Amino acid sequence: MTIAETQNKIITEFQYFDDWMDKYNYLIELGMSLPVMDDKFKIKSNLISGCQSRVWLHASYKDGKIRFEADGDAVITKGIISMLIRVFSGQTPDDIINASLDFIDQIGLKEHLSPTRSNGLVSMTKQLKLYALAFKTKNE
Amino acid sequence: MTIAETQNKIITEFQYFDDWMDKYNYLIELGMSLPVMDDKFKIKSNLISGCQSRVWLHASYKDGKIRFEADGDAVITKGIISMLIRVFSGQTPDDIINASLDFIDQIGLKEHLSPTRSNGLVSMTKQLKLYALAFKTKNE
Amino acid sequence: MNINIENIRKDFPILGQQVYGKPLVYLDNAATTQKPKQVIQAISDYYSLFNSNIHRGVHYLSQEATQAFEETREIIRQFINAENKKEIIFTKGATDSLNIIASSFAKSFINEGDEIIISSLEHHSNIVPWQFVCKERGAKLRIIPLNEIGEIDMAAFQKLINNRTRIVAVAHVSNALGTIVPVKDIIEIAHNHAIPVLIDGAQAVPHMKVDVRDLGCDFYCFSAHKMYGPMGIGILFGKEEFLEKIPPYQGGGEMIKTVTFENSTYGDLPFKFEAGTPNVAGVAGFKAAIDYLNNLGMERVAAYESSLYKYAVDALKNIDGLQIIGSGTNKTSVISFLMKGIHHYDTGTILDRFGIAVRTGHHCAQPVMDLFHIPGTIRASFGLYNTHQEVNKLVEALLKLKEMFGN
Amino acid sequence: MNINIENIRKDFPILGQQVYGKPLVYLDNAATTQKPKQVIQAISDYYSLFNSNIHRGVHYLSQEATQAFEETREIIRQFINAENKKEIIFTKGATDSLNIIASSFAKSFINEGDEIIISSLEHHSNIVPWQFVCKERGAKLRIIPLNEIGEIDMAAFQKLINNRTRIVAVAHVSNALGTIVPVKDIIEIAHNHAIPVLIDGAQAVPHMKVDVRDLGCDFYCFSAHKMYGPMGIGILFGKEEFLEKIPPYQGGGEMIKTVTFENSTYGDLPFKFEAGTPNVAGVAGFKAAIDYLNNLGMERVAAYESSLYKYAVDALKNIDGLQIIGSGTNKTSVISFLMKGIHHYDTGTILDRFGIAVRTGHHCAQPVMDLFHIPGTIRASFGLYNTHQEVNKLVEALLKLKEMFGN
Ligand SMILES: Cc1ncc(COP(=O)(O)O)c(C=O)c1O
Ligand SMILES: Cc1ncc(COP(=O)(O)O)c(C=O)c1O
Repeated sequence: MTIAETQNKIITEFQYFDDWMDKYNYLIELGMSLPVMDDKFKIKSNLISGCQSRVWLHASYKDGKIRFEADGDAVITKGIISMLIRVFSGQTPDDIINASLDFIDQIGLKEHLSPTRSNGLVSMTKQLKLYALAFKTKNE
Repeated sequence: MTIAETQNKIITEFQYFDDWMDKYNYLIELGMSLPVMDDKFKIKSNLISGCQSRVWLHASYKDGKIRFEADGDAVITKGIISMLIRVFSGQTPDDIINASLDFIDQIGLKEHLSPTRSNGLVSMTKQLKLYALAFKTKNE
Repeated sequence: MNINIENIRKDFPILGQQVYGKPLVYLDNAATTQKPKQVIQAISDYYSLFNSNIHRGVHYLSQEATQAFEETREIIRQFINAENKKEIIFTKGATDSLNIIASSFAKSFINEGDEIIISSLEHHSNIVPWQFVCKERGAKLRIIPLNEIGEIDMAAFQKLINNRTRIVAVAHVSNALGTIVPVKDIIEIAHNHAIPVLIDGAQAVPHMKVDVRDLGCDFYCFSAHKMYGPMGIGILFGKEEFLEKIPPYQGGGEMIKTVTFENSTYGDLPFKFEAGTPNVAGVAGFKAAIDYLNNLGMERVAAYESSLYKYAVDALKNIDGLQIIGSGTNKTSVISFLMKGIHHYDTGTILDRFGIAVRTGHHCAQPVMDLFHIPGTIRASFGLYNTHQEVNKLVEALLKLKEMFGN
Repeated sequence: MNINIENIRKDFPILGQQVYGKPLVYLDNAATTQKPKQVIQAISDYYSLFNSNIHRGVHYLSQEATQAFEETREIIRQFINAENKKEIIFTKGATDSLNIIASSFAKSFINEGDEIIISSLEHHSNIVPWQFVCKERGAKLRIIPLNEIGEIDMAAFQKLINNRTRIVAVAHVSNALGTIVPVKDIIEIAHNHAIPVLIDGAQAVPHMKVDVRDLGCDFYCFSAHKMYGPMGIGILFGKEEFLEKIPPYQGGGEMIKTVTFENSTYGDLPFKFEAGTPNVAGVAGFKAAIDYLNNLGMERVAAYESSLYKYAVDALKNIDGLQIIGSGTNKTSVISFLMKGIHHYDTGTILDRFGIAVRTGHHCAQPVMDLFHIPGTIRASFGLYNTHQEVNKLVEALLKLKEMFGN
């Protein structure tokens, strides 16, 4: 599935929720079911800075595709990052770099888009794209 | 003449002036005709502090009465102080200490009553009364 | 006579705001308080009617602005019962006040090997300036420990005092826990050893009658924005004898008497510590805030808040899995807590969606968090416009949160 | 397209004020400017709709306030064309900015025997902080002299530079005389010797387009209140490389990364220099002021003001016995003058009664006064809302003054 397709799928899923509380319940569910990360990846260099709770993001590269793994202290943050991983994991560096991320707005979680939010989507997305850029550069 | 009588006299005189410009013309006249002070009194200890122009005030004591002399750089300031001297010079320390100074307000020069005005009447009056207090204490 | 909370709330325009379609429940008062319309109006009026640079101005506006400015100094003197207007310095805020004292006091009184005592529950603004001083002057920072319920250990404090102690600097009320520190006892003990005491009153002045002469403290610092006044303005109270002895902090306009390139002489108190064009509009707004508090009466404010606080503590304690951090008995206006098994950030996020504004994190008091071995807390902090109904809303939201997280 | 002065004046509520029954003629703009209703409204709106403490807040209001705050930083970066938002530090005002740089720069770069160059026409705020530094660190203050018409002596400046010179700090525009200093030349000369340059732009930014990258200066300081913005807020621009190398100035909340009693680490730029709760309302008002200026366009503001200035200089020159102090040709917005045989304080008093607000005295630039052997001047300073008609009123009042004093 392409990045755009996954985003559309998520948007459709969220259309079933009537109110914010259902959405957040779903986020919490996603966060709680995010696979636990191996402790060896929970290192300082994988920490996303500027977050009030700790978020680790690890990336590996195989056959031209990037695989992301993440973990964190706060469940809602994990829920959001689990959606990001669903969208981006298994994609090529180029596709990741060029992707737009409008699904967050469309599923009604706009408040998390604020660049000033301490656990900002913005810094997570930036980190994802930085990984993509790094792998791209390394493999060119 | 008592302090109150002189004040009343000044108030009456100012009643003849129709507008502020006439009043200030009179103040300027008073300032210009203030007798020049002997240079030996133009010393630092006679300077009234907190003024934007320099104002010297000197006091002498004879037969239970205080005589004031003053000089300054700015003419309007000298005009005001000349009225103060007219009111206070030749009076006893007690009378000076107890005097109220409402004539300034009544002759329409209220703006000079502001404690924040750099060439404030307030600091001049305070200095006059301090002299009176000093002479009173010395002679008791 | 009681406080009429309905009328008070009408004075604060922001309290009518909606957040995500829900009425705002503002419980972040320890960070900053909301402003009554009287304060907002005072600032607008200042700029629309009197705005001018003050002191030394010969013209009408400057006279009016100067008078208003100096009258406010007197009103603040009365508010904290200082002896003399000269002892009231306008600063940018509590952090500015604390830095001024740390820096200028150190230059006169702190040398290599000297010691400075602070407590474990200080806000960063009463820690970091002293760390600067220690580094620059080779002095040592000594820390009064807390007991397990977050109170100052007075016995340990007494043991820390020695003949190298030069100053004691402690908060009046902890911003992280709400603990009221027995500053009067601390001052008495320090003064028995002839050691001056600075009190960081940022979290006390909004909530209780503070009398610096009764306390006997040598310095007292606070911010207008935490007591319903504007941002960008604060107070440094210092005893005249100390302010005379220490050097000015910043150089510039207003604070000098004469300037030549060879030498400058400094102005009298309080101007010596007020370099540059002051925030006259901020001072005008601050006056309106103090008038507002005086009108209500600090005793009545304190009484109302303390009944609300008691109600809130009791209500929160009833929530299963909610743990209040810092269980001292003498507390005010701040409740720091954790929800078992739920990260404080998640809690804050969900409360926000319910329209409830709380703060989460370390609250600029990392050492307190370290003490309790936690990364942060959820902090609900109250002001004079909060209601019992708002406490109920907080409780309901927390119960919903527990449901959502399956706890 | 020209400026529509009638419309502009309607934006400034205070300009409708009467003083002693006469319409206010405000010619004290170098001390502080008046505020358009857009600025006053922005402050009210901030307090009525968004007020909150910023950064690290999880709740809605805090998000909104933080966003507005950081957006303003970007708008100011653009306004002075700095390279990076990180280089824009919010301070209390120009005096605060100058003290921050003097103190922090000195700690990294100034040692015993080093030299600091300033000029003879500096405001006290760019003299006294350097005197503090010299005293504390055993450095020497070197002064660029002025020629007899009040301009910087560039040849003398070049001779002052030597291998002990650590920084050059000069005003962009003199507040006492209105002289525009050739800062670009000064910066080039200093940089040829690898010496950094600080520009005190308090009197420049309101009157001309300033481009810090084009100038090449290393630091640039100014105040919001002198450019139609609120009091209590100012800017320190510093090149990233320098701001990274110098230590923070104040310690407290906001400026730290981690705090333990043993050691604290500091936040990234720009926060490293922004200790304590910032003046968010002031920043909101400042944004409205910059928007206002951008809307008019700084080039148009400069063009209008320069035609008004020329008109005023010509008109005043025609008054017999009026002496303009500082007769350099490259000047802006400030006219300092004396009336033959009439004390400046008397002049100010009478002008005040005519409703004309000017400043009298040394204008926080005593060394300039010493140079001209005068105790002070009368200073008329112009803003974008002043009119040719107001200049005429000033001239009429001065002629009346001469009559009154029989000159
Ligand atoms: C106890 C305490 N001290 C000092 C401060 C610093 O106040 P400000 O940020 O207004 O300078 C605060 C507020 O954050 C505080 O709670
Ligand atoms: C040239 C110059 N520098 C610095 C300052 C200081 O500005 P502020 O008083 O706003 O700190 C002023 C204003 O008085 C000034 O004119």
